[in-house]
Amino acid sequence: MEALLAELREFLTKEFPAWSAKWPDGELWEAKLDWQRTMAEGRWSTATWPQEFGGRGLGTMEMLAIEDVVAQFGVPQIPGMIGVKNVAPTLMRFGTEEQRKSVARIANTDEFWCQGFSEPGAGSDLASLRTRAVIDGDEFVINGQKVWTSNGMYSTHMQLLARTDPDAPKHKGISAIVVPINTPGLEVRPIKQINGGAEFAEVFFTDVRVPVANLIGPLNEGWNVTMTTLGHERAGVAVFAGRLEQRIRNLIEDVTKQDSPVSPVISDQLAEHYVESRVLGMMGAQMLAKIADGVAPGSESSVIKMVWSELSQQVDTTIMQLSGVEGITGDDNDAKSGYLSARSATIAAGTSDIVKNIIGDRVLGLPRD
Amino acid sequence: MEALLAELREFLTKEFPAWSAKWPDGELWEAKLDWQRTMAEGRWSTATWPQEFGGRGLGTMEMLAIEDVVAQFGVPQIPGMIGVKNVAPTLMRFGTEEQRKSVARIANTDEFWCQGFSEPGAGSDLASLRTRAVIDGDEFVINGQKVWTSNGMYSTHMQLLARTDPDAPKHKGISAIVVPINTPGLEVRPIKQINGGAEFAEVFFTDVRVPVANLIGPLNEGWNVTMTTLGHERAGVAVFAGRLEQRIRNLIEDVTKQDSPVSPVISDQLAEHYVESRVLGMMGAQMLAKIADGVAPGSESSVIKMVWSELSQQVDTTIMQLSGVEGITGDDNDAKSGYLSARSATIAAGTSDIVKNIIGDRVLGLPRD
Amino acid sequence: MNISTTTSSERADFRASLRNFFEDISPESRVREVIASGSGLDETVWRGLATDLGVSGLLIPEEFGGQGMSMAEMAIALEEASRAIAVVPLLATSVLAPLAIQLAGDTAANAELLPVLADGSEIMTVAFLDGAGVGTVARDENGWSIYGSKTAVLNANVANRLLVIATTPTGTGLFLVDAKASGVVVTPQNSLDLTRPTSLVTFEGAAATRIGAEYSEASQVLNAFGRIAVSAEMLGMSEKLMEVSVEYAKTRVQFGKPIGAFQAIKHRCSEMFAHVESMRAAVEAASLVDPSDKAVLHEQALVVKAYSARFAPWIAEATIQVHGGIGFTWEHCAHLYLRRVKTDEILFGDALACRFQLQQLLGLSA
Amino acid sequence: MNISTTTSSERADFRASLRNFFEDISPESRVREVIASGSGLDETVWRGLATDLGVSGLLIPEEFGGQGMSMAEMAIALEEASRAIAVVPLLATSVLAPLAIQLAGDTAANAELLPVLADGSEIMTVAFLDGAGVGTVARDENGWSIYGSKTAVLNANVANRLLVIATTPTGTGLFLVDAKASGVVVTPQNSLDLTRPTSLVTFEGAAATRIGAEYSEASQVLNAFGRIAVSAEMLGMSEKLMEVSVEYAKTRVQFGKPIGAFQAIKHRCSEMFAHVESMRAAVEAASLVDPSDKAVLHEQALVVKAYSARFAPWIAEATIQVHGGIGFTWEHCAHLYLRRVKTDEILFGDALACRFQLQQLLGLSA
Repeated sequence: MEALLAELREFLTKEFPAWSAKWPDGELWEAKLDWQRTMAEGRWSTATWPQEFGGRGLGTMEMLAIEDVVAQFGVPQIPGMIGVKNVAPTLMRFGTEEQRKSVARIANTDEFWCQGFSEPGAGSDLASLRTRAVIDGDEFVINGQKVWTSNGMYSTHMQLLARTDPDAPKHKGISAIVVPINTPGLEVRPIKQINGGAEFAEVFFTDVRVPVANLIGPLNEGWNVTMTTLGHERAGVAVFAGRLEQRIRNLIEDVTKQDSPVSPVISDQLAEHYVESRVLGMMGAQMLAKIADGVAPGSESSVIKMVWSELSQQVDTTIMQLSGVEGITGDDNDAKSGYLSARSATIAAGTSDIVKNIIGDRVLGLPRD
Repeated sequence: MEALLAELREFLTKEFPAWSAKWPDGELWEAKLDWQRTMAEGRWSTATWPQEFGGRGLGTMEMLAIEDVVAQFGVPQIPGMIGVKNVAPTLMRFGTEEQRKSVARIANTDEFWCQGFSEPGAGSDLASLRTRAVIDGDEFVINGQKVWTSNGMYSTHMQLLARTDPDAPKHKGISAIVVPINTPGLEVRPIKQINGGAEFAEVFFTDVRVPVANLIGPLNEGWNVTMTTLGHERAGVAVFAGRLEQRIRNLIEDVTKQDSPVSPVISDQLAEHYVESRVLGMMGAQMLAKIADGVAPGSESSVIKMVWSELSQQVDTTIMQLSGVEGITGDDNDAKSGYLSARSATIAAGTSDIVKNIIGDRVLGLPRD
Repeated sequence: MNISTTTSSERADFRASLRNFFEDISPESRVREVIASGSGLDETVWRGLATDLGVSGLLIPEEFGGQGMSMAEMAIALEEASRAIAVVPLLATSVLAPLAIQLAGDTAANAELLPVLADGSEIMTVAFLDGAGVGTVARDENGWSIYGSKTAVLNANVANRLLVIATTPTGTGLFLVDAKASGVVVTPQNSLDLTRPTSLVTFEGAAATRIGAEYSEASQVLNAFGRIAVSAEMLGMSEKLMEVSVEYAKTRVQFGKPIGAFQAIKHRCSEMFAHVESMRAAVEAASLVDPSDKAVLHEQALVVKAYSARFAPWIAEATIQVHGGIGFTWEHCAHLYLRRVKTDEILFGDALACRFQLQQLLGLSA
Repeated sequence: MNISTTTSSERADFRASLRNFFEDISPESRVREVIASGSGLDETVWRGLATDLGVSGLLIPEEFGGQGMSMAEMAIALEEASRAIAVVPLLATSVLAPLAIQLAGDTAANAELLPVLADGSEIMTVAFLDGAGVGTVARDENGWSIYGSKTAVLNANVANRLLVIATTPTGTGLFLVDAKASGVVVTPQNSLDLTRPTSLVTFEGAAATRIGAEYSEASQVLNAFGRIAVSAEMLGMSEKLMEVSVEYAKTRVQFGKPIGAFQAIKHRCSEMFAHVESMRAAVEAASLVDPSDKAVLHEQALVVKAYSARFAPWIAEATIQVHGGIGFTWEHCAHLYLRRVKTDEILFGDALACRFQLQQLLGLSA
């Protein structure tokens, strides 16, 4: 592991300044794509992929260590994360030979993928999705609408979940299908969020036709095809836990450096956040240790997700409170935008209500409603 | 109103010291009964009853003013409150001529009534009660079990709710029946509570036979017969609101008199309680003003009940926190027993969950589950 | 102040006419247009409030062209205007400005300034919050001059004149400054609230007219009215958000039933209702306090603000939670309310600050 | 201290044998008998812990007849004993007493006292909390004498000897006092916790033996261990209460379905689970800290106690709420746990007090 991280440090020490010199404005889309290509050439963004696909065949623990080092260098996140982390593993596992050709193109940004899952009528209850794909000869004809599609505006391809058997039970009769974004009948519109950002899109399908060969995995098995690879993300919450703990440490350090002391009540509130984040960090560390021991994480990821989302939201509210008038006048714009953005913490990737249902139903075995 | 209250003050100024002289230990059961008789003779406990039943025919506002004065004098609560407040009004309204004879005996403690409502399987969901009363000739034969019967241990009679038509929908097919406690087959056992008290009882019915003439109101209409008079209690929550506000004022005054200052965090917590109790008090006062204007209170009583029960529980928890080590060693036994007793605030007379359901369903018109 | 109070049934009629007014001419689509225009002022609504409904003059005595009403009526106007998140300087120009002037007890100033406020012909605002680390001082240099800066000045971008609370050599004073005067710079801020732009106003020896004499006690009373006013705003917005949430909970179906049938959502809505009813009781009680009873006014204003500033933001946040993803979009109304509620939360002291003052009143704080 | 730590699989085995032990000989019915007897001690359980399971000697080095284990193992014993709300002086006699003695670094005292603790032949307790308004001082009067009083002394009614932390002319010292000595009065208190009676102990010149030298730093370390120990107890009880609540929620039917199907109940249970898992992570981490790293031990102990003291009482209260009326009865187990949890909450500082100390470590407090 140490040799690996030393290699990574050497790589970043060389490549990051070179990239920074080339792109004075690192926020440019082209700059970010260029950084992703650099990371892919070094086989660092794709380190968990098997070697035959251009990866290093590493495990979760190594990947987390890699991400830690990357975070320390303060380099940008790669923009094609969803393709690299979610889509490519699915294609490697379930894709046809033709489909697997996308894997290398995902790494080097020749292709940019999004996932078409949520719908206006299927948010928390994802499996109730209604976008239809009807087989007509050797083509799927797709009609419907997707929403909250991350990076929808920048994508070349979508991994679509559509209903192919309307008579089957809710979780059955769904298929995963490759849809090039430039297919006629497909329209992408950005969704503007309350913080002014627009990382998500709505996608409309009107008689969109793609070959039946674009099916990923078996027909009507799209739910399992997709959920299997979603599992890859699970370990990520442990990393989130550690990062939130660090964030709260940094916040407290900033507060202690202020000239005017904060109210004892806020001080206590910060200590409360600190206690919860320390405990969350311990849970995260123990979950990672389990993964390192080769034990599959169980209910921990749900608990960490629940605690993380509520605590991180509270912390942004506290920061806003600390900013006082500067928060509402925009003189402390970080507090303001952090506060607004944090409203999604208890909604995105499963609302807190849903996470509590999952713990109640699956972990505690309580009767379903 | 002023003349009325002057009369009451004169009455109490004379009678309360006389009673105190007669009963050095006012906690004795006999002493309490004696006080109830005194209050009944003065027509104060029964002030809202019509004059023909020995009352004064007063309205809710007058009664609340009377209760305020009574509370100022620090006299004991009358032990037969349930009979006077709940049972007697029901008998006056729905009872037969024979049954109405109990009204005067309830006032003067010759009879002591309890209400047999809750069952082990019917707590929050009271209407699902299963105690059966089957007509056999001119008698009801009663089998089943009641629980949480207030004053069950001291009663001579019970106003029983029993199912008389098992095939009718849940809220139908229930009848209200008079059951003398000494009827063969009826057994009363005290329920000891977590604070060591035993104001409640379980009551078991095994082939208990009472005349069909003991039916109160129409057969199978017991739900309406009972719920109508429960409405009499509604205004009471407004009084609770004012008392809680006063209690928090007193608590804060006590704290300010302490030698050592409390933590600023606790100080803020007390201020938080104060704010909530002041607002609760305003809601209570506005509800009373509405009643005084002859407007029937609507959703206010549910809101006040919800806020009151949660706030009063929090206040007892804060008192326990203020007591610290003295609370756990029993050196501050008031804090300890207050804390334990307060656990029932969010359970008794409808759990907080049920109150929130009622607001959601009946006030906001949300879909039922 | 010469004020009279209407009956509760008159107030109900007043509320109904305001509700109709805003629904007609200030629907959400219109609010979004005005926001997008960047003007920070809906002229049509503002004219209507002044001329058709007499709202601008509510708190101004009849002798100066106003209605001579109390906070009980103004609270209703604030509730309804905020319910509609109308883009008008109601709080600054029709509540704070006339009260600030009248509290100074300066006959000449009343006669000059109140009539143009009453008929809505002039927009004024009150600058009361010192800029970060900078006080605002008034110096008597052959006539008064103001130095320093004020932050979060409501609607300063559309105001003709500013009422500035500044430190004098002997205490505190209220000063009138022309917004276009030399030495006055109004810099719009990146305000959280999109319906009520704030500005940083800097003064570099701006010429000012003093109104009345020592103003420190008046300033405290103004703060109390301010607390009641923003609480009324938060009440109006909270009620609207509760209704929007309940409506959504009735219609949005997930897992085969309307989400309002799930207790997590139902109980959240019930808690919203309880908080709205509580705020309503508190705002009503506080707005009916006799303003001459300053101690009671001060205490009630702190109580209602401490309550509203704690729970109105919770309601706005819970509205987004009830709506899920859609509540997080720019197109949904929730964030427009959240932004304005959070601003009201901070103005005149947040819940913690109000509780701290209450601790002092209660003898809890050293 | 010469300690070794077992592997996690060995600890799992240890936990399983303890769970069996308590389920066999200390079911709730037995606990209630012992409570009713007023003895404050279940002799059978105590003997079993000492002789069959070696729990009394866990924290005592092998050379003194103990097991030479760490807090990691003792935390498991505390969890399991508290899960069973067993009426034994485990915390006082097998955790605090041996640690208090060893932290004094007094070879003779170790040799005299540790063996009788290891084999459970003697019950000792540590008196560390001063009585209200009364300090405890030790005076050297041809041998040491103790004056003053200690409150909340755990299991003092069954202890042979007391370890008393008292103020000396030069600092702080640890003293051994015979419970039957002249000048010692043990007065049982009306304790909230029915499974672990506390007493007020007053000293009027009681003869004492000093153990070791200056004890102020040792006293801090003892507090840290105390915080970890009571957190382990709260974890064991919380886990049990969560299981009891979940079980009830699965079987109790209201409105036509098991109450666990209602989100209000389901989510309460899920939150219990989240807090139990959090406490478990925190207790495990704290109990595995190397005790020689005092700064880390101090911080982790404060964190775990601040967390447990905040959420374990919530779980106990929520258990009553989930059960409704039945949870409020003497016959239901909930109050027995609530009483013991609330006691653990207070011992070694409540959540607020621990957070206050953390603020100081973090530089947040002046």
